[in-house]
Amino acid sequence: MSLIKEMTKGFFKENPVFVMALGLCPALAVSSSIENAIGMGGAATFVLLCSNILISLLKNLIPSKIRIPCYIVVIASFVTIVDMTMNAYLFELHKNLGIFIPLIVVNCVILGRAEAFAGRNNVVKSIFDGIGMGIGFTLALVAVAFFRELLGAGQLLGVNVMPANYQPILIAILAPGAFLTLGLLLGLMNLLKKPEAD
Amino acid sequence: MGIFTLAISAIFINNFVLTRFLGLCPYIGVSKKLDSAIGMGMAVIFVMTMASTITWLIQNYILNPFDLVYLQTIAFILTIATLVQFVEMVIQKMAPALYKALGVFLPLITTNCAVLGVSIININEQLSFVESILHGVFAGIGFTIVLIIMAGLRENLEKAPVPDSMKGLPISFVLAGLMAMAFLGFAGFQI
Amino acid sequence: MGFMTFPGGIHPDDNKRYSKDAKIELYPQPDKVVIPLNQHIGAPAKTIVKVGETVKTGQVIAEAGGFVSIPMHSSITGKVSKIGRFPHPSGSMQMAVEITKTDADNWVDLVDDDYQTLTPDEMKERIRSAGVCGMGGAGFPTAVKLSPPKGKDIDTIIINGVECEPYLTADHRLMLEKSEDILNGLKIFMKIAGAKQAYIGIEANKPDAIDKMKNLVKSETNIGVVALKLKYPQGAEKQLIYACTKRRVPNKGGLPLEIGVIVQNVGTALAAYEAVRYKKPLIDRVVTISGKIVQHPKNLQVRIGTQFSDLLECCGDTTAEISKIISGGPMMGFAISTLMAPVTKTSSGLILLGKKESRTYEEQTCIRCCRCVDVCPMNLLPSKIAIDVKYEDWDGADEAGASDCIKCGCCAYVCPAQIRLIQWIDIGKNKLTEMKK
Amino acid sequence: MSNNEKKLKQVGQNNQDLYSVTVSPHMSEYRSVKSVMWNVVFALLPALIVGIYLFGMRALLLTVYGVIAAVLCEALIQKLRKQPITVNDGSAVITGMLVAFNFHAAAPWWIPVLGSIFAIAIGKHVFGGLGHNPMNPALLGRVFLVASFPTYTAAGWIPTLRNSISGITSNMDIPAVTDLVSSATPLAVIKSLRDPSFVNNINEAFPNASQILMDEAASLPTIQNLFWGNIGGCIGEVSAAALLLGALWLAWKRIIEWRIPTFFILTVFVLTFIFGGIDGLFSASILLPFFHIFAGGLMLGALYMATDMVTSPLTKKGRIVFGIGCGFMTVVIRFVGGYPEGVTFAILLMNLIVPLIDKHTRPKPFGFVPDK
Amino acid sequence: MSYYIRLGLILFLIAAVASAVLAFINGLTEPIIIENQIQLEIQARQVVLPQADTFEYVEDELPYYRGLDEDGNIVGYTFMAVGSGYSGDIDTMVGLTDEMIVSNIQVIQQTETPGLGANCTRPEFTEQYQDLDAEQVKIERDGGKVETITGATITARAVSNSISEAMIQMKKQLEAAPKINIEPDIEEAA
Repeated sequence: MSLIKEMTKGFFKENPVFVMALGLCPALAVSSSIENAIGMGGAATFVLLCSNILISLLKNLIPSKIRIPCYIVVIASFVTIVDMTMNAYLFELHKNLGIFIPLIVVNCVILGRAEAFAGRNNVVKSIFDGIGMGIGFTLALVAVAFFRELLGAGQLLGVNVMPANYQPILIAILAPGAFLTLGLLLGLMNLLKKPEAD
Repeated sequence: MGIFTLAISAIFINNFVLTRFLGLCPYIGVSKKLDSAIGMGMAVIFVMTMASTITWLIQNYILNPFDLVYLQTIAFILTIATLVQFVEMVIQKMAPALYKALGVFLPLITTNCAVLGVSIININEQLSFVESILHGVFAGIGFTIVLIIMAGLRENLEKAPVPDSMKGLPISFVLAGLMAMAFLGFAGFQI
Repeated sequence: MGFMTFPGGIHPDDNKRYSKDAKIELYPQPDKVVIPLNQHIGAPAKTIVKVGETVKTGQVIAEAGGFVSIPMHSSITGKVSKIGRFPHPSGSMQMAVEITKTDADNWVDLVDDDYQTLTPDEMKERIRSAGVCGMGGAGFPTAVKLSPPKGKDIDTIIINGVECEPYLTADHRLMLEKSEDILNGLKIFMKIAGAKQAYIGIEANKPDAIDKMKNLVKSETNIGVVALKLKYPQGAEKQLIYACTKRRVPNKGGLPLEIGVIVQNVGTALAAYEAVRYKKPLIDRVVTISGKIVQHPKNLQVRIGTQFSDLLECCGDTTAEISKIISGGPMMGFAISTLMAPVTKTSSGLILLGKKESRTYEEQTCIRCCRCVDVCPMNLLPSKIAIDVKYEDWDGADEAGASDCIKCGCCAYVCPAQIRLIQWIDIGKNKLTEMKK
Repeated sequence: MSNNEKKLKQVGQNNQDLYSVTVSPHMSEYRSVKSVMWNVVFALLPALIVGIYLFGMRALLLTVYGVIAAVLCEALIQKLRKQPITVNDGSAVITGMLVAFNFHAAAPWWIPVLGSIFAIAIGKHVFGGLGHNPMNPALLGRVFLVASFPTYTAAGWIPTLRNSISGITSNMDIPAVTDLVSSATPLAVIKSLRDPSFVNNINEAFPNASQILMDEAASLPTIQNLFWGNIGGCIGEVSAAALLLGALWLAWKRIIEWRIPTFFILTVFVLTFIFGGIDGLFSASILLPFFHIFAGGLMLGALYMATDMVTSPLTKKGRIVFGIGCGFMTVVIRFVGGYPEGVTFAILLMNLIVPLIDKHTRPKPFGFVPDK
Repeated sequence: MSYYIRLGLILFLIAAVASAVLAFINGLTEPIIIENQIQLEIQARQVVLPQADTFEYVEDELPYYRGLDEDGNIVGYTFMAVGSGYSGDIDTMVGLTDEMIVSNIQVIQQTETPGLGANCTRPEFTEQYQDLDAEQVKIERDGGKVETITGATITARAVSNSISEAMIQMKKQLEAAPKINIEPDIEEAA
């Protein structure tokens, strides 16, 4: 039961993007389409899961003085693995995500989890935490991408869903749209969290 | 590429924060007060310049010749982390006043994706050594400029009846979005 | 030569037409006077009479409470009927001595010396013991003002005959009717302070007073009459000094004497002259009773302590319902809730406003129209101070200059959003003073 | 006992709050935010009338759409936030009008509507409403539309109906945009005329290119037409004369201040004169600066949007800096930017740094002595 | 001191293991990545010059490929035209027939505004270029035959001008080096 909680907390209660404001750069940069968002979310989840596992395994071997560099090496390795694999097998997606794949290294979600969770908990817990946070991150990305793709292109996952005469609000997939969508979504979340008007 | 073109491009057209979405955490986190925004900006300019220089050398004199390009990410991030540590130590010893001003911001910079970002972009766009350094400087300046503008605006917002649900992070993002809209004016510059 | 002036300021309707041609009338001893112990800047006076004691007109009833303080004198002949808290024209309740008339006007002994032979110190002592303070509004003890600390040389005296507050005409009438006495008062000031030159500043809307004073000083080489542009707050001390001498009083609490200037009000000059020549204590002053709704606006010479209700009575009925009573001028005076408040040494006027003139509006949001910034004679940012104070950003308020505010009210006058700027700034100013202690 | 005496006796008893007590001053100009705003609306009317005269009733219709959308949106937000509804203060009306003014009369109805909604909701009310928005809402509305629906907004300009007065009543149908895009706007022509690389390329490839360019230059409206507004373009910005008329009214009413528009326009004039020519400095005709000033949104922007009180600097010095900055950015964007029109972005960019301008142009208090 | 050496060793060990793992995976993926890229270019070449069967690289000031049919005859050329668009370079693969007429084009790489300039990748736009010669490859405003993309004149002009320039360059190159290889073996025999 507690393991499930360990996982689901990442979805909403401790959502890395919406609640903890971590990993904002990719949340904006690759959220112009749901496809990219899922790709990015998947890549980050993989790295998060693997680094969580490895770090919770190695936590007793790593002296605390050099733990941060060690974490970084571990994370960077997994990032590179994802980078190379995607480049080989998911060429288009890799091209779309661009430098944001190597930049997963500095995604605060991952280092944050390594430091705050995996370095202190056992492997099983860390796995669930990693999956939960990864899904939470992906959900946030998809949520932003949902609105941006819907409004900005009239599509969802590349399929036209709006009426034929719908005029896409292009700005939603441009840079300002990313900021505005995330800002308004965050506001909406706050509004839902505390129902008192305002 | 001329210096001027490079500068305008890195500062305004492809501003790291507003069009490349890099360095958002410090952009949102350290823009509450003007003073700290200036301090952070200076620290970022400094580190980005150093990082651009060193990572370029690593790429072209270690990774490329020894066919180790797949180690780029690890090498760069470790270099930057070490660099920040080193810079922190040096400044602390050599210029205590500067350390006092920048000290708190330096550790934050390790996880600032703008620094790793500028290093990777330098390599991806095949900039020359000098261009890389300049790109680092100008990208840092671009970051600083929007950070300072943001801080100025947010100081005023502190004294505005912003709806409760929009206070803090949400309004900052909306503001950043509106800033990005104004910066659209720089898009398509032919220089 | 054009009229002299200062940067900033506003042009409100001066409303002087109601009372400027009304000659000063002598208002007789009222039945009862209430003499507040705090009519001036500084420590309140200390009573030396007891309830039931009889006093003569001009008899000391309270001694100065410190160096920066003045004694109070009974303004009528009668019996001390009460010592307690009474309504004060500043709007609060303050300690005062109530005296009920028992007899015909029976003065303490006055003299008529050849005052020219007195030494400056003797003159100063006479001014001090007559209880003279600035009669323009602030009420700074005159004797203290005339004693600058060592090392500060006073070279200029300015007589403030600007009377820039709308409605008020008391000083105007004084300059017309008592011009020579005022000039003598000025000469006394110059002698005491050792000043080499003097100016009499008069606003352009009083051409008759300008002419009269100019004629009078024709033969004087070191006294000039300066005609000043019609603009509020032309009579504010710092602005007046700048207009006459182009000198700027330093901000952050600087005093005029730091730049060698002393400013005295017209009424003060008159009171000082009478104190020095006759040893006459300051027990009466000229008050303008005016307003659109007042049937017979007047300039009355009244005893200090006379209640406003008595004054209004002799000006006839009001033509419309009174909605607001202002002690002093409409820009900087206090709105008071009751006519029971007495005339004090600093009461220059009693203005009655009807419903229409005293409309109040809801405070709206600042739209940053900057009108307040443009008009501020002190070059401050009133709207910013108000917002900073509202959000308790005391540093911001300080930076924007809250403590330099002279409360002239220009900003609030022009504010389209009806923001009570003066109130906000005052809160900030008080908080800052408190914090600096 | 006179009537008055009785009253006074009554007061003497205990009736303390008979008279209202307020803080000083007790006189005021009796202006209000409302009167300021409605004066601006009034000042915009001449431009609207010219717009209707030139482009038919559809110009009015679009403006009305914009205003209604703005007002309803503001009312709705204030109702949802349980705030007093202040739409009658006129500020939303101004925003609605200005948004509509920025588009040509052939735009579909939803253009001003969406623009106004964005302007009011995102441009203004997320920040707490009137007086707190950091950037001009109407301009944000415009950028939103220009960036979102370029095909409807940046397509070009529509010809006027000046030759057929009767067209005023009959032009209510929505014309297809493409039918109306008959030529480039004056600014677009100027832009291509001064792009040296473009001119050179063309000359190399086609010997007769200069002729084509000359024809386009000849199609530039004469300056008189630009001034009076006898040209195609956006609803509210075609007639410099009408805009000036309104601005003079506002200046007389002391609602706008001369510094921002003067320095804005002056800067554009000087810079376009110096850098406008394609053969180096000062090679431009003296007419070019006038084109730059009267064509496009410069007059509307300089007189009504840059002067927006909420988003312009507090101090006089600051307003000069602001005006020069707007002018500079306008010219830069017009000359090297991707958009032919730079006014919108110039003002928005300068809006962003208003807090910094305010900070650095704070006047020294009267009698200022520096801290020791 | 030995403590710090130990720290260093641990860090080194981790880094070494990581490098080894990465080297291994790199060995697996690198060929695929390279193959992907090659395939992509080949595909693009075939799209813009479908007549050709095989391609042959020619190094010149503007490098290009010769398109050869089954019999080894030159049927056309493909090359990259690079133009500076609205927000960055636009790389266009151009197929040129033997008669110096555009066979087809494909925009390979661009960073233009989505929904606007980015529409330059759409067939509606690219198909316009088919069968145009160097003079006609200009947007209509500049006297050519290419209709611009609504709202994105700069992009259309950038693509057109870059192709036009590259075509002129190609012409020069081909004139300088006379058409050879029509019958490669005959040449050899002679």
